[in-house]
Amino acid sequence: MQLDLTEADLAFRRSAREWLAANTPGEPAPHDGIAAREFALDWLRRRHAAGWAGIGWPEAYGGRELPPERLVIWYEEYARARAPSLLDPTFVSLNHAGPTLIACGTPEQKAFHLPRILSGAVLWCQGFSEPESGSDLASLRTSAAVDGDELVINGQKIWSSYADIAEYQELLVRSEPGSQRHRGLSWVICDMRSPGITVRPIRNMAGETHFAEVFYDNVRVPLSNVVGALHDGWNVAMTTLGFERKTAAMGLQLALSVKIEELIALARPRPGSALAERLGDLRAQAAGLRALTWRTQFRAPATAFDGSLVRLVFAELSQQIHRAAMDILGPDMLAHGPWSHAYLEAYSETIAGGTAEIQRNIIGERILGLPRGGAR
Amino acid sequence: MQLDLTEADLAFRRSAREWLAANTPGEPAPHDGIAAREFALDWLRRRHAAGWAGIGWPEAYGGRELPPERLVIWYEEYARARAPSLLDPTFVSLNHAGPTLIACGTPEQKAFHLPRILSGAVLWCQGFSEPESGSDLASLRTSAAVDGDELVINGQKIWSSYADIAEYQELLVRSEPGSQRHRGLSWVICDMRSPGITVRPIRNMAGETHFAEVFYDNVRVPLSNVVGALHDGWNVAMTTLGFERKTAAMGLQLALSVKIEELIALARPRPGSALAERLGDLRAQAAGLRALTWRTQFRAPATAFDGSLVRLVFAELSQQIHRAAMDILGPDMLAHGPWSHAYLEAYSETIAGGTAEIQRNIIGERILGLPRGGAR
Amino acid sequence: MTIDLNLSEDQRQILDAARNLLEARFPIDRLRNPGADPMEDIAAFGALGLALPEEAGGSGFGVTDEVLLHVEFGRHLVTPAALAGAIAARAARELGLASLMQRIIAGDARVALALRNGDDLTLLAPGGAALAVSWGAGSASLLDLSGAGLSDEQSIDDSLRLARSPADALPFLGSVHSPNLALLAELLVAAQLLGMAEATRDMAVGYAGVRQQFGQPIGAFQAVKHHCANMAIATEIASAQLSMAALVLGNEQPDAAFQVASAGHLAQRAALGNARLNIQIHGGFGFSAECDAHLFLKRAHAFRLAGTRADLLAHTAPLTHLTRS
Amino acid sequence: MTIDLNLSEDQRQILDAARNLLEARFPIDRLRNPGADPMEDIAAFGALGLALPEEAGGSGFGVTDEVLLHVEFGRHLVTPAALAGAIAARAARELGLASLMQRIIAGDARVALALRNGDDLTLLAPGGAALAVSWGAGSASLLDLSGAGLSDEQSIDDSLRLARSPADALPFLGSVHSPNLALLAELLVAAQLLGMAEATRDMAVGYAGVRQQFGQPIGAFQAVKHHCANMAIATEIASAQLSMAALVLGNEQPDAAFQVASAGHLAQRAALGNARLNIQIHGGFGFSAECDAHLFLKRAHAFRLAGTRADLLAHTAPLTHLTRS
Repeated sequence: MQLDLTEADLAFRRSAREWLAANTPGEPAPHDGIAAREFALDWLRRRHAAGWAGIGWPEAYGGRELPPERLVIWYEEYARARAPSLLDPTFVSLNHAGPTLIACGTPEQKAFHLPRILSGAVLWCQGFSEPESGSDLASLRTSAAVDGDELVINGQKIWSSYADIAEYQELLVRSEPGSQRHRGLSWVICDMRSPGITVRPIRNMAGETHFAEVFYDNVRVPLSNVVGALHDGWNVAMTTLGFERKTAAMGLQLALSVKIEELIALARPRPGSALAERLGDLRAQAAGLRALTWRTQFRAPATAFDGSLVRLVFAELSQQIHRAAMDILGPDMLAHGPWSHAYLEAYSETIAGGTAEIQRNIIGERILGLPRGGAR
Repeated sequence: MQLDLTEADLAFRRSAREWLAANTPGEPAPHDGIAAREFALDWLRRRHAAGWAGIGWPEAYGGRELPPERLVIWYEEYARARAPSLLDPTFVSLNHAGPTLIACGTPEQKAFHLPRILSGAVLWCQGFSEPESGSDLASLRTSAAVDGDELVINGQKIWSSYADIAEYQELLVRSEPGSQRHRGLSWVICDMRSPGITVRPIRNMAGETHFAEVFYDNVRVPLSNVVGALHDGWNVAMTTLGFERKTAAMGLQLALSVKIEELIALARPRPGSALAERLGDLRAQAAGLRALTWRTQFRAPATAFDGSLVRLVFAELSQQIHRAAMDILGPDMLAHGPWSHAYLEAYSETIAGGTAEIQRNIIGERILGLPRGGAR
Repeated sequence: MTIDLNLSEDQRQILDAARNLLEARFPIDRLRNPGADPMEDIAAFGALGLALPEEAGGSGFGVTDEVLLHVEFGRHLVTPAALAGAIAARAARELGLASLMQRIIAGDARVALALRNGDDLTLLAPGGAALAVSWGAGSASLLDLSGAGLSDEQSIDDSLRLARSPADALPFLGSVHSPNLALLAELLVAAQLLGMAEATRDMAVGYAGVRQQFGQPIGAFQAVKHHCANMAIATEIASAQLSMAALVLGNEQPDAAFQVASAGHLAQRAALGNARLNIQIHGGFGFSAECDAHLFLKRAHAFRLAGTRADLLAHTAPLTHLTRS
Repeated sequence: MTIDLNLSEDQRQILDAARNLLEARFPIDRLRNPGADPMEDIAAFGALGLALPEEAGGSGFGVTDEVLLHVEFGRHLVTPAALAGAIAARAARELGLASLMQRIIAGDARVALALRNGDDLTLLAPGGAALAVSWGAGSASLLDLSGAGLSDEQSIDDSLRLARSPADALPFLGSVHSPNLALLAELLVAAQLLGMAEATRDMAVGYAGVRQQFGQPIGAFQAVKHHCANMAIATEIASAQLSMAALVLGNEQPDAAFQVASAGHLAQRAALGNARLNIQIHGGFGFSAECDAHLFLKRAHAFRLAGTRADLLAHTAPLTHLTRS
């Protein structure tokens, strides 16, 4: 075990810190709609132009292929600079779709899409969940019938973030008629401008409309848009899951740490008070979560299930932090503002991408090897 | 809704208070063995002689048939006097076996046993749990074959408190060969001095041996010892359960409240400190638990399942209180003493008589009407 | 029996009447088209003077009856102006402002609920309010809003507006030292929170019984079942303590402050805990604005802020039931 | 890579050797026949001078290596005298008591662990101890037990004896101001607690996989499965933080105090929480003395008392990885 940064690492840190200090947007990011799209893409384009986008991506697609140490430093500096949340409209492009294409895409898919993603030319959204298959993703029913060299898609997706402002969708469909559960699915690139697609934004409890329902009525997608093998979409999706829970985790966690420090500064708790203990506990948990993420980055072997654990700890810590804010800020939290907004948004943390209950099943069954229940 | 004590109630309170002040044993109760038996029976005999035993029982069997208000007052005064824990070797006699016989026994059974119980002539123990049927009581296998006018019992029971010092056992057996689950069980009075019974005390984590395993090798019990109908033991046992969770609950809860007040006096927490909030929360919970028990006593209809809820709240509150003691008393809690002992004993609260998990299933299914899972 | 926790015939009638009114005029659905709740209906029901003596223009019921009514208000997320009115009417009476009291009871003078926030006040439901009421530390105050020219703003709860003002910018109509009135206000806040806890428990149990995942209702899974059980436990203990506190306060027993503080503590926990679990059990739908779950969460926060966080060690916790004399 | 959280070859060898020793000589079963753990074995392994420089008679390993060893000690509930010896050897060295240090490292001078308890001290594992060590607030102290004539008593843990004495009744051998030594002691306590958390997680998962109720292994039920998942989560986060704190302390980085305090906090929580859940999952058997579950609970309490409850707001929590210079 070692933890030593080189002079070159420190020089990299200085250069990241300087660039972020000069370029981090001062205004808050809009929450949804075209304004959110433009803000996020503009910020990505600026990073891309300066060489700070996809710094871990292969050079062939516009990245810098930097090792994990440098990514850690970048995310640390990003959080330190209070730069815009990574959970913006580009999150799926940069952290789901891009990494999935890098891992499973054809040379043509990569060459076409990856530079567009990294340069901020397009946005992607996700199309996995369905109304009747929330936590039970494998029960999805949106169908894709092979018709010559095309798939013809019918069905419905839900909880598709930013579907209303995205050009592409990573879409999981049942391509083998009559197939059961995890078998017979395909992961396809869906052009959101295709005829037959209807998007209906859904307002969430924080008042925003970044979620949407998407309806597919004989939507035609070329077979060349299938990523990985036809009918092997579950494995491709699991790859995405692994990436989601690993790559950007560091930055999201440090953003939580920033919030804890802000709360401590706001609350100025008396030593020994109940509030001091609560905030101290949050700090320790955030430190532990950071250490856990480092472990998944810098220790072999790491599996997608480690990610499940990290994701759950993150989700519940995030909710605890925002609850503390609610208690500290008092009546001001009833008014619209960044803290009250973040408090409400945090309710999705233990739901979206697999509920906390499902994550605990995964930890129990896949990490600990406990038996599956007939009903769980 | 009303809550008014009469002058007669207050006179009753004064008389209870005076008697308890003069008669409550000053020395601590022994935890197990003959010493525990003698201490508990002696204390019961003293109460009986003065008319303070079974004050809610029918007069025909030595009780005073007092209404619930008077029982509440008695238990309040009992706790206030720091009288010995109700969870002593007489608990099963007074709170399980006695009330079950009153509800389901034959005139002969009642006439023989109830006066002996109340006068402190005998002790009873319980024989429900088996090694392979802990939380799943209905899976019990100890058999009772009808042979003429006797039952011949073979099998094994476990977690039978004070079995080594009791004269009688309330024993739940499978009397109908091949019967499944709740059907075909019988509730019988078993004389612990019968040939074929072997008792092996089990040491618990607090170092005491009040639990025991009981082995039955062709133990013969007259059919006249069956309480309720033959093969209807499940319903009789559920009656017992209802009593267990209702009658003595008030006294046990008030004993917890006494502990909370003792902890507050020991800790003298600074207002606003984490400890003050924790102790304040315990106080509020104890108040709520008391109110909940009053509700089961003084509001119709009350069901055995309400008792399940009260029992669970009690168990978890008891553990919280003893954990707080562990944190407050520091290194002294590593040595033997009443607090460290009570802390360790409290671990049984969420296990014995149905685990907390089973209680939550019961609340979910029987009170809230949620579906049973194939596997839960 | 001298102790009886069953509903009296009077109480059953009040509850039936209240439920009829609330189901007809205050369905949760109404909150999707925000607008002030009709105070006329609340006033016509007699809610604002329910426990005031008949000679003072009230309905002459008791504290326990009023608590039951406010539980129902909580279940229907009735505007905080109803609670504010009930407290303000009493404060006006104690201040000798008889005509103001009459106007409040009649629903003519609408009352906002004022939350202290350092040197500022946050007013809940200020729309159309002539005055505001606040309480704490054994006293209650009435504030004149007529000349304040407050502009209200949207809260995080679309169905609840609020206004903010420096405390010293609002003229006092009067302040009355009345520990019992402050306790009553705390108790009614607890009642409303309990109503929210009950409603969210029922919503969650209902959904868990019908929503299918992995081939069966999610309520068959222990994780969800135990969430529901925990909601039931929190609700039951808060409910029992609320009744106890109401009886004790109604009897003016010496442990009233402790019993009310405990009821408030348990009701806050039940309302917020249940609101959270209700969202979680509803999953993605629960996080959407289309589900009612978030409305209960937001209102629970507003009402929790209306209640004080009493120091539960400040009073004696009695072991025995205390009688008045 | 300049950051590498994999075990080094050295570390793997230490762990293998430690596990062999502990499985052969320190099976949990040994605690059923109480008697002092053989310190000769611990000393012969080099555990008491593991991270002291070779020229001082130590083995020249690092903090991270020593932490790994103490995790294994925690898994086997090795006597607190092992931890006490490792700290006391360092304190003796810093005090210039070279021959005492040698005797401690060699296992000839047995060391008790002293817990402060107001004006009193509670000594863990005092049997045969020549001295005791305590630490706190940036310093560590050695106490002479040779003339104390202490009589030890049974603790709630049959396998752990303790003695109590007024603090001023035990002569000081010396006290050294050494923040790093105090932090190291805290870190080793956390390591032992983590070992207990790991062992109880493994016990619970093992039992849940085989114990049948309602026709299937109890681990198939979500309630038990989620208990196990929570044990795994608490253990993993504490384990990761422990490694991080060890690396940071080993590098003498400026955030060492915060990282160690966090590791201690998370390890305490994991050890106690897991010990409790382990008992619960084992049901009636778990509550009996025949099951090992209670041993872990009792030791976790003893070691938690050895660690301080650090104020986690007293230090800066860095956002970025801090370098020495």
